[in-house]
Amino acid sequence: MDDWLIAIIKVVCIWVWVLLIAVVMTWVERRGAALIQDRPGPNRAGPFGLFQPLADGIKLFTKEEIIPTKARKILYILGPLLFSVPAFSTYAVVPFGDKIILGGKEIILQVSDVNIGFLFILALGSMAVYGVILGGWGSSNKYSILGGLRSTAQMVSYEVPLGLALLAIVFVYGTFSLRDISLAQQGTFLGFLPNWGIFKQPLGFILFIVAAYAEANRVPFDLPEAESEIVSGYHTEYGSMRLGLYLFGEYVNLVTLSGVTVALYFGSWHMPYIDLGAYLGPISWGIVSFCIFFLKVSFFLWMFVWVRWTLPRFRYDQVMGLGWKGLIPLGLFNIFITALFIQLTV
Amino acid sequence: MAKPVVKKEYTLLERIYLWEILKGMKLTWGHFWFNFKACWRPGPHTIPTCWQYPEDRTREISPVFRGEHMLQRDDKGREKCIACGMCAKVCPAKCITITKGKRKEGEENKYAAKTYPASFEIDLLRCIFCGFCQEICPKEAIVLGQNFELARYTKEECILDKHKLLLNYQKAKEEGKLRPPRKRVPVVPAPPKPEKDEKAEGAEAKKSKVAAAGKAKKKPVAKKKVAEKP
Amino acid sequence: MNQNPTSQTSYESDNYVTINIGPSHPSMHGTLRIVAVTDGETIVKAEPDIGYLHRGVEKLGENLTYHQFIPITDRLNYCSAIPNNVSYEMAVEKLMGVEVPEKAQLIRVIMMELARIADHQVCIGILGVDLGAFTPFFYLIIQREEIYEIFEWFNGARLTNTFGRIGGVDADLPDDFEQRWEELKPNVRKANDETEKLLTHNRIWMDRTIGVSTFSPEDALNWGFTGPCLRACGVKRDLRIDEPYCMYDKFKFEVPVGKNGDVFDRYIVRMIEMEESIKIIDQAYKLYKEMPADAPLMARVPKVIKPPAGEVYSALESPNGELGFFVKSDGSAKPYRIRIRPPCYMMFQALPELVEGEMVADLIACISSLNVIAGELDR
Amino acid sequence: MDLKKRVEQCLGPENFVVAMTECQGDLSVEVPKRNILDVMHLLRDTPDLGFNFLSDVFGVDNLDLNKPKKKPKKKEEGEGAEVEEESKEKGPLPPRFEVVYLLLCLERNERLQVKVRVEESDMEVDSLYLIWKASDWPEREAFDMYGIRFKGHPNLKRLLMWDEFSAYPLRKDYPLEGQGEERHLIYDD
Repeated sequence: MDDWLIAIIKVVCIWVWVLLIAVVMTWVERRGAALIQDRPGPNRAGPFGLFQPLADGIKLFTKEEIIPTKARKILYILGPLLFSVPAFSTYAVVPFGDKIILGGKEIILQVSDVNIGFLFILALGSMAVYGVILGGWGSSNKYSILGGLRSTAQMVSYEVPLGLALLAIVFVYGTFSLRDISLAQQGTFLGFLPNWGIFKQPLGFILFIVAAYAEANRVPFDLPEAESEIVSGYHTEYGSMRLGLYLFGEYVNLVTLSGVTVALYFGSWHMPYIDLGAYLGPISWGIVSFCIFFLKVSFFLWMFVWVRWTLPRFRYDQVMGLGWKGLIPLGLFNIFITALFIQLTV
Repeated sequence: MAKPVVKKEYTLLERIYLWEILKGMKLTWGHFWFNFKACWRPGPHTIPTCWQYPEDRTREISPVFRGEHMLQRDDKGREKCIACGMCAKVCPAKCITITKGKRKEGEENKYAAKTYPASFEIDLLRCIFCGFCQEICPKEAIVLGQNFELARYTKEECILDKHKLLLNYQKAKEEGKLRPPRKRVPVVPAPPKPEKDEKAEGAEAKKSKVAAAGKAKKKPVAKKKVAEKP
Repeated sequence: MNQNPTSQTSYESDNYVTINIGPSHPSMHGTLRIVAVTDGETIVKAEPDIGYLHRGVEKLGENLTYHQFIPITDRLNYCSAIPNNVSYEMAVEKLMGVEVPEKAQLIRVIMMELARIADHQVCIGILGVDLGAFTPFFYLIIQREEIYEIFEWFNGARLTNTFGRIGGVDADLPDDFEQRWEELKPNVRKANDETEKLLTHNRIWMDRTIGVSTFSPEDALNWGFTGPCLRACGVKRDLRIDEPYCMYDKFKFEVPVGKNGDVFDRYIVRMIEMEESIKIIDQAYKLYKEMPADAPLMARVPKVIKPPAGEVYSALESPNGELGFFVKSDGSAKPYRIRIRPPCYMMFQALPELVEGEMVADLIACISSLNVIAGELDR
Repeated sequence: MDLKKRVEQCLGPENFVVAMTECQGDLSVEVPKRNILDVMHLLRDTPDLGFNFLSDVFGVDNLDLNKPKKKPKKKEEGEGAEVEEESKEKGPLPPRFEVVYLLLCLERNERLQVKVRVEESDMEVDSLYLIWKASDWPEREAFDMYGIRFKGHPNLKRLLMWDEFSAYPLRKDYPLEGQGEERHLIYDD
């Protein structure tokens, strides 16, 4: 088994795995929302409604492809592609486990350990903005244009605090590569605290989480598709599988951002105090690290659902105000403090 | 028009979003956890606030519910309705049409009175289920039952003819979902009449429109005139 | 409702976009249409456009008898049908000079206050949904279902309950009313507390509602505001206290008054009013229990109602404000003219002044805080 | 001092009061059409009246209110006859339309109806928009339903019906089923 074959298998596996999480995530969202709101949620398609995402998928596939007459055809078709392709491909740099030794070959549970790590994620994140603006403008409907403009402004202005929070991480760990950062989160520091990013960068963590919510257009930042104001924003005019691409892209964004949060701040595959790697054999440690990482990611996915059904929505100028006047000063302050801290301790 | 500018003063805890957000999330977690445990219990009606309607019809419907109509029979199995047309006249939506028929000799056991409705139609598409027909009926013949599943495929099926109305009564009788007999609404007693002027003495309308049965003899004269008008 | 209402005004310059927040829009309550000329996000001119749910109720009133018009009044403010029925019945009773027995008045008070709670629950729930907070809506609506069950056990209908007759009430309270009400009371209070916890001190909610579409008391009176929106502007005006009807003078309850008439104050006033309604129902039920079981429920009313010729206006405090009925009769069995004075009709005409200069999101918040209901608005 | 005397005292001197009727406790003042604005100013500004809240404005069509009933029933044969003679000597019928203003004094919680009669020939009434903005939509609706024009109203258009609607539906001679007007939407593409 030479390297390129392993790479292909890894790519296919992780792609299917992320799609699977995204599919299950739609069910978790609907079921979680229901249980929060004192109602049972989907329970008709399969036991506990588990086939509901399958039903949605089939529905989205079989619906008729309608392109509105006034829509600008090329932009209308390009929109969802430009939104979902970056979303699917950002998971390439996010690890999903430590490493596994199979038949004498050591395989890193990460599609590609690129040493520019989350710069790649930031770049692809801003690519997704094109998908939204083209979709909004392409369908030439006033609400979609408004939705497209809103989401562009929001995504762009929340890239900055996201970048600042990640910059502080680079100060602490000295490297961009997510795998190295994950490895560095081993052991404890200051005696009792596990060596995780959140304890080194508490303010950075909060900044990152808030900016991640804004990037993924999740409540309380779901301005671009605020149903009550602009009739579900940029994907108003979209129908079957194009709408599917937008929705799936959104959920895959969630999975990616949760993966990055866990990898940077929550000690991706390390248990707080016990180092399992030493006790378990190479194969079982690979699987166990995969499961630990997945459990942490699912916690953050649940956080997205949980927050969505608790909070009201921001207004457009408040989102901008919070972004520019709130988070960016905090980000700079965080970088200053981290730099000071490193200067004093090293 | 100078809009009064409002100064927003927040406490520190309110100014940072997180504290209130966490309190809100604690509350929603409470609901989630309660329902999460609830939905593991077997049986359809697990979450108390939500009825799985088609499977779980255990919700108790009030006996006075105003649902699909039915034409009642008295205890000897004879149709009570005497086709007086009061219900057709009082109906705000004008959805009841009756044609009168005289009772022949051999049909004493079929109809309670001398006249009976040859055809009795209620157009469910026009009916607003206000219950005026059952309230004004002197013989308590037409009554609104507890059936609310009125969806039908064609318009014609939505016209309830006499046969269907009697069938509804039959079904309700078997299921024991009959409407309790109408309680007489107490009315303010008649004021003591010191002098006997002609109009008050004649129209001793003892009760309001609800219990028309107990009218004084003179009254039917006026009533016959009322019934003639279409 | 012509095709481009803003063509003749000066808003044709190219950086204005005319958005048609049309009759079928996710956050329009019923069929309301607003033609908003926006410069980016801020609204330059908002012109409401009504009439999509106009059923000609007043024309219908002139062709039905007095008794037959009662079910039509259910369909005006369909979130709380009972105050409409009672207001119409009180107008006809005033015209005929009929005095309703006390027990019937108490039943009317109890049922009206229950309808008030249900209406406020819908309004606050929808206000939450329009601002993105989806969950409080469900907590409130579940309690509203319990209230509708009481209506169902009272006279058989949940929403269009054709409550009462001219001259009194057509049925007594259900015998298990006490048990249902004692069960319901803590739940309603719990739902209100949860909504308060989720929303009131939440900074996102406060940013979205404080200072949004504020209105000064003079303007509110000038525009004919009544009800919670007028009280939110700081004017202490409640028909239940100023012009007591149906034995309201026997109950003790406070009237909440806001400070600066914005969406937040309307929300708070409605929340407090729900609490007051619970107190009123308790006091009314206590009085009701002291009444003898066979106390009269209906006044002495002839079978076909023919009020003497004349015209009368009678109003009561419906959940949205002063709901008045002007009934003119010419002595025949059919009313000669019925005019309905809906509370949200006056408030919705002030929308341009309420929202101009604010953002599209505030327009949506303002409309749901006014609780404009198309059935009552267009009649 | 009861409301009737106070209103007479305030409106009487400039002989604004055409008629004053009382029905079940509601006082209603009829005022000549041409000086409706002065009456409203007087009613609002005089201290002891203080009607500062306009509750509603609406039209009434009295088409056949004054004519006798067309089908006198057997029992009321006698009365039917008297009504005919009585309306004969009263001369021409009073003007057909009426605009009723409902006023309210917030401090004393007193209500007053001010009535203005409008002939079919000249359907013009001064608008109260300058005194109370609350009269904006009700006046538009009165125009929409009865055809009563309000001079000085900023935006007198049809409120409930669509603009191309030709008739005035609430008039007594307009049939209940409508005259079959359809709305033709013009799409401008």
